[in-house]
Amino acid sequence: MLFQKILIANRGEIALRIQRACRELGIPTVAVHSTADATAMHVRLADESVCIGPPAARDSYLNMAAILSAATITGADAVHPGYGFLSENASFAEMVEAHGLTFIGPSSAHIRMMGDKIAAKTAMASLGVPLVPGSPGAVADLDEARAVSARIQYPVLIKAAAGGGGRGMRVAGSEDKLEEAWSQARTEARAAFGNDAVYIEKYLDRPRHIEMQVLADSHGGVVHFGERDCSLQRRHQKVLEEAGSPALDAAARDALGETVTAALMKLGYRNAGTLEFLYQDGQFAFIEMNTRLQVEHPVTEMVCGVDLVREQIRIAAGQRLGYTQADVSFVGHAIECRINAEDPVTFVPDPGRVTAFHAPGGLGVRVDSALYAGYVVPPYYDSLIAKLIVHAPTRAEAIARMRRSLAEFAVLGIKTTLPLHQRIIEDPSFQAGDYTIHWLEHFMAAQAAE
Amino acid sequence: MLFQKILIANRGEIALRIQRACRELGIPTVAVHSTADATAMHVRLADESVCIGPPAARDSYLNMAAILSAATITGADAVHPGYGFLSENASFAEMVEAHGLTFIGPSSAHIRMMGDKIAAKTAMASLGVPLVPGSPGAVADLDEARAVSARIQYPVLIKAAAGGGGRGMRVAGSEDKLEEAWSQARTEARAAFGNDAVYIEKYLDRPRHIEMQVLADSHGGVVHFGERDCSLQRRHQKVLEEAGSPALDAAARDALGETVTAALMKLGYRNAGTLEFLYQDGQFAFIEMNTRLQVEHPVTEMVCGVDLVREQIRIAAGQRLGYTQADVSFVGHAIECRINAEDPVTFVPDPGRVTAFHAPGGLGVRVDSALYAGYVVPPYYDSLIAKLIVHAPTRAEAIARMRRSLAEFAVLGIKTTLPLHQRIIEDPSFQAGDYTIHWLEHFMAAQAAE
Amino acid sequence: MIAFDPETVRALANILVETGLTEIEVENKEGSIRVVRAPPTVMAPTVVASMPVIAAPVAVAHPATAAQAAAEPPSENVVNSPMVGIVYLSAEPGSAPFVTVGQSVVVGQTLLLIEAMKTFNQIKAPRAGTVTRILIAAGAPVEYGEPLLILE
Amino acid sequence: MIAFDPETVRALANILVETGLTEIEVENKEGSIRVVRAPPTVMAPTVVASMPVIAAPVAVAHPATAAQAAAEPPSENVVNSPMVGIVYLSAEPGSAPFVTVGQSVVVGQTLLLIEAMKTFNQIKAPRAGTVTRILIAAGAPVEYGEPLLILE
Repeated sequence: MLFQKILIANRGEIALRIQRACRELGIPTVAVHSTADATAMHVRLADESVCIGPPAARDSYLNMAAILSAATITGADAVHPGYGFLSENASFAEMVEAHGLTFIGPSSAHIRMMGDKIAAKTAMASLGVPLVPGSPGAVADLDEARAVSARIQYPVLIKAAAGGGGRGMRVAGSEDKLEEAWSQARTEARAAFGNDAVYIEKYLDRPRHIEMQVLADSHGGVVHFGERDCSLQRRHQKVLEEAGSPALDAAARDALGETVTAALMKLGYRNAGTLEFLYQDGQFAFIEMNTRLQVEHPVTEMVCGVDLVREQIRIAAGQRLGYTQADVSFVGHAIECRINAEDPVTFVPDPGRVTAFHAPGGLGVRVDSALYAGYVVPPYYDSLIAKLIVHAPTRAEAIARMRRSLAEFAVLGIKTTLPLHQRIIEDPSFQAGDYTIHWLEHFMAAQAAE
Repeated sequence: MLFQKILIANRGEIALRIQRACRELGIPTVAVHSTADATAMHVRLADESVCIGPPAARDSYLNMAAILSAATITGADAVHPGYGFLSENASFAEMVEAHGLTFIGPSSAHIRMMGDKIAAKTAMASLGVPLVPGSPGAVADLDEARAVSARIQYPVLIKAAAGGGGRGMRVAGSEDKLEEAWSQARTEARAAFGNDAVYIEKYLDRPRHIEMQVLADSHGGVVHFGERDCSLQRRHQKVLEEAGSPALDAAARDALGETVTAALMKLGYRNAGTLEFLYQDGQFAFIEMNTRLQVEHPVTEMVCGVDLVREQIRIAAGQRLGYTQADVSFVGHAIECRINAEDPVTFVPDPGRVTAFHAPGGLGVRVDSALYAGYVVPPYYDSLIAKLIVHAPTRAEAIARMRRSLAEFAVLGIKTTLPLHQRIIEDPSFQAGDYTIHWLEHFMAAQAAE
Repeated sequence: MIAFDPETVRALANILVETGLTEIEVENKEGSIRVVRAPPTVMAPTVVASMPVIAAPVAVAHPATAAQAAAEPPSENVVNSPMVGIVYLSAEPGSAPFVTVGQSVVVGQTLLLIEAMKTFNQIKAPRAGTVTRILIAAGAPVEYGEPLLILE
Repeated sequence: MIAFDPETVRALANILVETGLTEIEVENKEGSIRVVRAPPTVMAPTVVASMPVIAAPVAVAHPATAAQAAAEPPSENVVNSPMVGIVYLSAEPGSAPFVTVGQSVVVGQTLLLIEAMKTFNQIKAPRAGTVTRILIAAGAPVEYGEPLLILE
């Protein structure tokens, strides 16, 4: 037995996802829940459950003491944090370990390192992971600015070293615009921060969001499971994800994968992790690393035939991966639509009673959802209520499968974003795979204007 | 477009299965239905529907004139027969073609040939497919009986040439039992049929039912998709199927596959077909060929990553397979449980209103079902209401996944065979893959005795 | 001791079912009776609701006509199609229709033809009566059970 | 003491079942009788019903006690656990309990301890009253919101 009992410190579909992996491994589970979630699916399907607090997340799902007490009184010997809530809280990971329990995730040191976005970039750069091209530090004068810009190529972004909030930031599209942008940025920086030091970065005007899934065991084994394209975002929230990216070929994937696995091997990283990049003009630029399972992990599972949660648990128990990069193959294409309890046009959350729930079925269709007919979506938490994932031999077939699955999916009683996804997948640019991180906002603006 | 419009001449989960494939191909569908099925899922999800008769199948789903009229008035140009009903009716296939429509299946000549079980065996033997070893015809005397039996090895079965219904049939376990069995069989045959001619076959006391899935296009392309083990049967009805068989290795599969594809190539067969075999002591014996899609086709789809219905439609439209045997790979293991609306102990059908329906979800789980909450299972048709299919890297993981999926599956308001499957998968012999076609009857008898 | 009349209660129950009401209360000097039936629509929305809403079924052949006919109360007056096929109201193109609205017919009189499988099937009057309405148009496709005309 | 006629009630109940009603109320000068049957198809059972039945939730820590407490009508008298932890009824092993049944307590008086994260948290009386029942045993684990004792 890998563990005697695993406490799942989360709720909703991801708690159910982890519960399923535990059950398949034969490991009993403890669900923790707020008073608002007493009848939730993750509670009903768990072997044991403990109410840990009132509805507010800070008093329940973020209540470290209550969660650790629940682990203690139930005799759990490991804690899976899921995503969100305490999953990237280094102190929580430390407390779990301090109580003699296993935290199913990376070391608290790595969680802390990657939680500091500047430290993460510095660390990754030193490990050979590409960042956005730019000046190594502040740029002394216009001549140096010209030299840097010529090297990294226009357009460039001049940013206040002390900056933030978009102030002291100017784009120069070409060399003849550089001087003006340079002075404006410095003037604004001086006014705003009392410091006119600026640095220069390549300006990415149409990047994709591409991320790389990695698993690392505690014996030096590191393997990547390819990329996910998560460019379709609204207010930095991912809406639809694909594996693989329509913009990458196998060679580009392999090259990025090699960079990433080499870096994590040097870092001594352990368990699941995801490196997020902006990708434009054939160049990757590291943004941040997520030291946990991600919402969109199923698309990777579908194309690689791997159960990432099972692997997380095995790794946490000290097992070896048992396979190498050469054993990982990528079959077909997968797409995930995040279904939220929101108005599909205004995005206003719409919690309430689900009067009917009927999930699509058949070949190549996966639904990860803790909903059921009669369930009341509580107003206290994230509005994600279901993930619809399809897998097919080609991207075109995956889109066709998603179309028919969305049409079969019935969630009544509350508003959902199902109609939004139905519109997205009919868009010719989406179908061509031709989109950037700005695409969805433009798409929605165009839809609203119609 | 492969076809302008496909009429699906079936009901229930298989009508929905075909509907899904059509929708993914962008082909509009016509559902036909009896008055009892006006609110059925296959009707609701189709683009058009035509009521073709009253509840009794002979007046609706077996009513060839009504189905062809429905095709005519809706402008359908192809008919998919599913399984059961008219799917292996050569006259129906002929009528469909005579109306200028495409029958999505093999030629009527092949349907007719395989519908005659003796002609099918003769044809397959001539094509090099192994039958049960035995005398080529009637055995003249005891000396010849001894010689044949020694060649095919004991136990042997002495069968009346004119026989049927188990009369004139005796098993001889060894040579010293042959003379007695010989006389008894002849005496009984003479009394029962007025003809004491007998022949001898190898007696298979513990065979498995193993079948091989094949696709053939109209350009000579023939490819097999490996075997399914359907040994778990109750009264010749399959209950649980696996791909691949726990009893075969890749070499045995490849060898059988080569025999089968070579035979069908010589035969000039077209579209999907399945050759069923008894398998014992390393020997395959052909029983019959099904010239249609089979209930258990999803397990093959899961391990091969193929959409068999899509392929049937493409083949019927004259397209080439576009791949060869070398392109077919077998990944992991799949199990299907047939869920019937029956008492799980007495197997008495239990039609009625489904008060709640919640299908399991998550990684590697597929549900093919036309049920929904509030649907009334009509008493007129087959009791199959859902197929639960799981896929995992290994057979042990597939069993674990099936266990957790069965536990998540809620069908309330009617009795189902879900509990039977829960008991089967916990049995050590099942888990060891150690079973024959008699296993399930023994298992149920043992359960009843407890 | 509270006396009550079971037949009155049964009668109220029948009215309740027949009318689709959920509650009836009757009161007079003698007292009151109240009968309640949980609305069958409790499940009904669930049934309807649980169906995928996007791909609504598209009935072939005159959904409007069928809907009108469905609204006709005396369903025993409707002559329904016994088969799937194409409707012919006259023996050949241009000739007079078999029946017209207002016409009296005798049992067994041909009302119209339905072509199925190249065969023209005579649809005959199941009883004597007057044709008050013809619900289908010549050349229209019909399903099994679809209303053809009303014979009163 | 309310006299009633069981036969009338039975008769009404039979009509209820027979007719499929969910409620009948009969009233006259003598009084009234109302019989009700929970509709078999209301949403509430559906809600429960739609949950997978195999893996029923297993509540940790005294489901029986919790159920008893749930049956107590005056829930405002119940003192619930404000946290997850282990219950201690006395300051140290062997010493006298903080409170016993029948004891009067003042606001703020310590009722028991709950250990969470190696910390002993005093659970104090939210109001003055008499302890009428102690619902948990020493050493037992408690969930958030679980009834601890009744203070009337």
